[in-house]
Amino acid sequence: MAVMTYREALRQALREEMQRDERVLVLGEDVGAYGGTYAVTKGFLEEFGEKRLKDTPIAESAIVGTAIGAAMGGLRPVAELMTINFTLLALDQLVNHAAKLHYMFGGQIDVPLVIRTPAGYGQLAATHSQSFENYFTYVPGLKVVAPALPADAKGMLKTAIRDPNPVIFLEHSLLYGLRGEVPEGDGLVPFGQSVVRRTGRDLTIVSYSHTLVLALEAAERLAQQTRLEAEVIDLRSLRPLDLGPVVASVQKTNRALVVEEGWRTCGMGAEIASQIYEQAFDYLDAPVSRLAAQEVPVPYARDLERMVFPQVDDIIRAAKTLVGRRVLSAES
Amino acid sequence: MAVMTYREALRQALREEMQRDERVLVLGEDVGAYGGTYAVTKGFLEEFGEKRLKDTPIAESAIVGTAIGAAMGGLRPVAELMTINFTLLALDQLVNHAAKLHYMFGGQIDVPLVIRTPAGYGQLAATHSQSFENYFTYVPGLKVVAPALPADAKGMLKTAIRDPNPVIFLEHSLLYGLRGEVPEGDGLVPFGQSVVRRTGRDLTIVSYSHTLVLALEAAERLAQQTRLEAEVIDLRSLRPLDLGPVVASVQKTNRALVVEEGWRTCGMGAEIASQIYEQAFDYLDAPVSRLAAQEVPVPYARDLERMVFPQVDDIIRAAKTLVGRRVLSAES
Amino acid sequence: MNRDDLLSLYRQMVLIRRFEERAAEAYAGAKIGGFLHLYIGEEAVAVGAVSALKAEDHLFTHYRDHGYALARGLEPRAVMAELFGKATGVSKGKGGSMHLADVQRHFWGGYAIVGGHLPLATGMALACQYQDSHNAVLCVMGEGSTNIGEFHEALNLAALWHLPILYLVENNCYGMGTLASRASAEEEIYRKACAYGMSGQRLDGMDVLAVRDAVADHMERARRGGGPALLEAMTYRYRGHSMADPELYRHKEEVQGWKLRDPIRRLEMMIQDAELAGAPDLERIRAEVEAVVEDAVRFADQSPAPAPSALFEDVYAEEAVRRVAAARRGA
Amino acid sequence: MNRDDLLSLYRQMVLIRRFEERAAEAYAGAKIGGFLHLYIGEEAVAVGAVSALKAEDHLFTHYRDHGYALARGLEPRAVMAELFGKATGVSKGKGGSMHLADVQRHFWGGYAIVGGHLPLATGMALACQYQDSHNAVLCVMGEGSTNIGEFHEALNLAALWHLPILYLVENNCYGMGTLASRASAEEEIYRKACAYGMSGQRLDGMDVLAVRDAVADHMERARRGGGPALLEAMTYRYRGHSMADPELYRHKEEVQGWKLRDPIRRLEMMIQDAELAGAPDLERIRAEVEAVVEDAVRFADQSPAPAPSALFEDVYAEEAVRRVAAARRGA
Ligand SMILES: Cc1ncc(C[n+]2csc(CCOP(=O)(O)OP(=O)(O)O)c2C)c(N)n1
Ligand SMILES: Cc1ncc(C[n+]2csc(CCOP(=O)(O)OP(=O)(O)O)c2C)c(N)n1
Ligand SMILES: [Mg+2]
Ligand SMILES: [Mg+2]
Repeated sequence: MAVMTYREALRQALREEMQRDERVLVLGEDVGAYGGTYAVTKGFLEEFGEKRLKDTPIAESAIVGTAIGAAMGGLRPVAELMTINFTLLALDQLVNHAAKLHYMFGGQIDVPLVIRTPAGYGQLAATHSQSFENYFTYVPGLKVVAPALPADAKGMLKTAIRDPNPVIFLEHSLLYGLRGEVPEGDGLVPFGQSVVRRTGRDLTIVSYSHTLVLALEAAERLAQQTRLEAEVIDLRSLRPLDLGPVVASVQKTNRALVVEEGWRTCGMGAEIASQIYEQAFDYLDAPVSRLAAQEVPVPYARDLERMVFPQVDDIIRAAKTLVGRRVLSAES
Repeated sequence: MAVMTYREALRQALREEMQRDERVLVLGEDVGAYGGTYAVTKGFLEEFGEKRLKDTPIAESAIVGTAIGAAMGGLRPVAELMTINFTLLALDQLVNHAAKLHYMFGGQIDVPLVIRTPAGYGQLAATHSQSFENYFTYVPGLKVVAPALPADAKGMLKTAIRDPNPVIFLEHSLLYGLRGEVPEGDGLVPFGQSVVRRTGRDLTIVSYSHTLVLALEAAERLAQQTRLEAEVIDLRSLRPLDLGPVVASVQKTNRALVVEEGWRTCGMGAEIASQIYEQAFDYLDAPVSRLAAQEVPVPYARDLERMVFPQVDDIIRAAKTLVGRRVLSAES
Repeated sequence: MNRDDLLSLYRQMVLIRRFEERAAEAYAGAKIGGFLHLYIGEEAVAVGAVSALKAEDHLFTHYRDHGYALARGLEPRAVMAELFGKATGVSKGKGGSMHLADVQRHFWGGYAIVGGHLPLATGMALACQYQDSHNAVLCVMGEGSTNIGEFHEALNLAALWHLPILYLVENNCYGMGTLASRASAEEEIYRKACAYGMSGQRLDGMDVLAVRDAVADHMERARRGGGPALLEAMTYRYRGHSMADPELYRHKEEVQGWKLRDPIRRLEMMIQDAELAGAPDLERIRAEVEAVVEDAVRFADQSPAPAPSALFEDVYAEEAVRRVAAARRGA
Repeated sequence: MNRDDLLSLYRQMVLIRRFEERAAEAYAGAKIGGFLHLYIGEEAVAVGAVSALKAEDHLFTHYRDHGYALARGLEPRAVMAELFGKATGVSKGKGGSMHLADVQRHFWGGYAIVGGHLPLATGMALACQYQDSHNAVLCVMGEGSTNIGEFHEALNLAALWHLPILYLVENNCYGMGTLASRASAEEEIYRKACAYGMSGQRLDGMDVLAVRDAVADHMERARRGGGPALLEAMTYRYRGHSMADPELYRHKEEVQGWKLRDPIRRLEMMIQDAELAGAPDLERIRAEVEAVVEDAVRFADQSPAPAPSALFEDVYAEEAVRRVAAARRGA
């Protein structure tokens, strides 16, 4: 096992797949000469040349649509959209084309396509700080993954590139610098397998991507502060979504807290919570708690922005509230 | 009270608002010479002229963006998008512009805009049979309404046109011919007030738009078949969303069934169900039942299509399952 | 062009015309549902254009796609069955009229989101270039589609990357009820090529040979690395936009005027003037076509609906399926 | 132009330059967060263009908007405070560097989605036309924005409806790290006007008077019902795209080459050559500006952050607010 950053894990996965399979090409805005907005493809132009590393105009719909067409034609395109906020401009291509072609034409057409795009925030204001994974997860025909840890970043990107379906591969600007162990070799990680990242008996915290990392930190601090032990589950893959480990956990803890970076109304948390209720209704001692962004367009000012997104302290607070009186007795 | 169709109610609202307020103009594809795809603006071009009834090119993003700009400039545009499926092409304008400008510029800019667009199906295949109200409802800054009955079609369209915010006004191709009583005068219907359409003691059915009408029919047949009395609640407005009457109802019936036309995963039902759990957890005798479209791209073939969308029989079946053993005893 | 070629073009146009007429009847008889966009009047465009393609070239079009399907050699039976929503349809009954495709024939389908297939076709051209295949792509659209953003994005990309693709606009004067000139600031659509340093040309879309020649030239140029181009074929649809169109926006006389230039009559006269075939020969072809269409309708009618289990099939591609598909299309 | 006008242009350009330099320092000192896109090198475009506007004309631009805000007369204090995210900022600290606006001055803002403001500006022009106001709209964008679909959709609509709007492209050679010619098939951006039957023109964007004259002409034409046009000002950004840019894609020599044509130096020389003012006059202006910028930084630094309660304010407009706003802008 080597220790590396999330960014380095992505770079490794992408480079190895490009070396392995001539059909893999990368296209997007500033992936070439600039080296990728978040430096994921830095040096790739030199290594793979212009044929396989295509800088595009700023034209999100054409980037995705062209990638779909190239996939139909037998290539394995990995398209980068600079941030998830710009995916709205390509949503018709993703929802009405990528997701539909295989079914609509009776199974004749495959679209083996990966869309890499980061979510994130950092005083970028209202149009540049959003989460839209719920939009993609809604759509049959798409797959959606959102790894939090470097090993998954690598293993799931490889799985995505080898998948014969369109995969939305969600990264996060605040994760690129995160370090972690990454296995040698392919280390393929299958989609649709949630994983318990931390065991605990008192409540179940469910998350993915960046908020999963915050949840892990919150769980540690919670244990130190209150002796409450939170079980933390990393969904990793949103479509397909594997609630198995979550249900098993809730059967033990009887309480669940879902943490997400997007808005609450119609967010991922609503779906996750609904499935928890449906599959573990009799085990729940309290409603599932949903911790999400405040329902406002994201403001620029630092202190206001900080109030919008769930932070470690918010998770700890929500966990304490959820567990309620038991916390008090544990603390006393 | 006059009896008229949903279409006629919309026409009346729109015509009266255009007469009342010079700033109101209509723009969209084929709203003029063609008379509107679903004939809502038939004859309007003759009555109001080209200045106030603007046929546009097929360019959804520009239709919405131009309408936003015109609203910023003091007009009250009502833009028609031919069907909700094409709203994806304008989603960036709706989510990143219409919804954000007021907040992002510190309250300086208002966007008094209405987007009218119909959902619906009828062998139109995968790209033309979808529901995306969850996408809009997710976004702070937008309002979203989906009237089912002619009186609301009229009263809510008027409210929408007078609202200083962007409103997504959701119609439905299968509702245009529906007849109902419509009050004389403005008959304004405020947003954010759900309404009980049928009272009952055994379960609560929650819906809006076309599936609300199906739910009402299902409730009648259910009462005849089984003596089960369903309370049926029409949400009408999705953002703001008023769960008050639903919670009150569930406190009485202890069971809730949410019916929607969109897909289940991350659909409106997930949010509605989550809020029911959160606000009436202790009153629920069973998990909230979600009845939604099958998770497939919608097929063209009639019999397959019929399997996709919740129909009256499906609602009856789901209601019976939800109420469980009590049905059997009532029937025996 | 020799006699057989001309008669073949004639046969295809007649086939499309009769196919569409029978489809309209079937729609009236509720055998076909949803939207139905007929190609009557525009036959010379599809037949001329497709006759200029090689088998390896790739074809994309919009929802008004029956003409392209038939011209590309798809079985009339399987096409009609698709319109009827049957399991034997080219898209297994899941696509319907707007979504015909046959990947083996490199016919990648009809697409119902205006402008949506332009980037797809452009991507296919990228794949051709990437694979050094020397094939080219023909991407067909209505004139109404040239005002949407994706037209601009796709053409810019194709020109920038010098892709082997030909964009063919069917200018049938209207996009639904909107006159072309009321939707496009530039009335002569082919001139929009100027913004991409691309060559553009307008054609008589009622003349099957003119279309064939121009498409052949530009496809050959594209195959040889000459880059993309934009063609505009002037044509007209005799029927409404779809079966639901009340046609409030145009006068009968305008329709009549265009019918005087009917592409089938025109080729007929040309064939007869050149004494390549006589009235009986043409009559025989028409009778043959009649039987083919009749058979297609019968086949479609008698075919089974998709099994309920088909509902959940093909939502996702499986690795295995992928491999077979790849082998099939020789990728 | 008289002496005062020229000195005013000079003053504005110097103000922008110094403002930006101080903003860069404040960014380094973590007083400013997020993205910061400096306008250094491009001052002649904003100053020339805005000097050609009437107070009633409307202005839209993209996220590289500090120059436009200052040229349009927004208080440097309130602009800097916005960059600092303070309650005293022009957008109450909610918009930040990319979202400056002042509706009273008909400056409708900077927009951060590339191309997104083009339809908005076009809609504002529609409102001008609808209200017979004889005002026109200036819509500014980078050359990288001319490849996105909304450029096409907006320009087509503006030309079709003959709207009073001028589209001004700041061609600073790059969109982030992408050379203009590697993103646009047509390298001379103004030529894209041809697809809309619109007039187009290229300008020296390092010459404030050239920009001013061309914008004045076209705005006046638009106000009189002459319809839209597309201008392209050739310019250069001396700094990276934003503060995070490693500038791997260009050479120092290229940057140096453009600096030789610096727009401020150029105007300085022109003023001195014409003996309209001497070195001491210009020095005095620079000193004044220095004090203004210094004051702006101090003001921004000392201003309060938005109150926590501001988080939930202005998500939705209230009827009352609407009425006040409408009155304020004289609608
Ligand atoms: C993006 C989008 N907007 C609107 C529609 C509805 N629509 C279907 S066909 C059509 C007219 C298209 O006209 P044109 O491109 O000229 O093709 P024609 O039907 O004339 O062959 C419209 C507006 C659509 N399918 N897609
Ligand atoms: C739709 C969209 N895609 C991508 C981006 C990311 N982005 C921000 S600025 C920029 C470059 C724009 O270049 P140009 O229009 O030339 O303006 P300049 O920065 O050179 O002034 C890009 C790609 C964005 N903001 N919006
Ligand atoms: Mg047309
Ligand atoms: Mg630029």
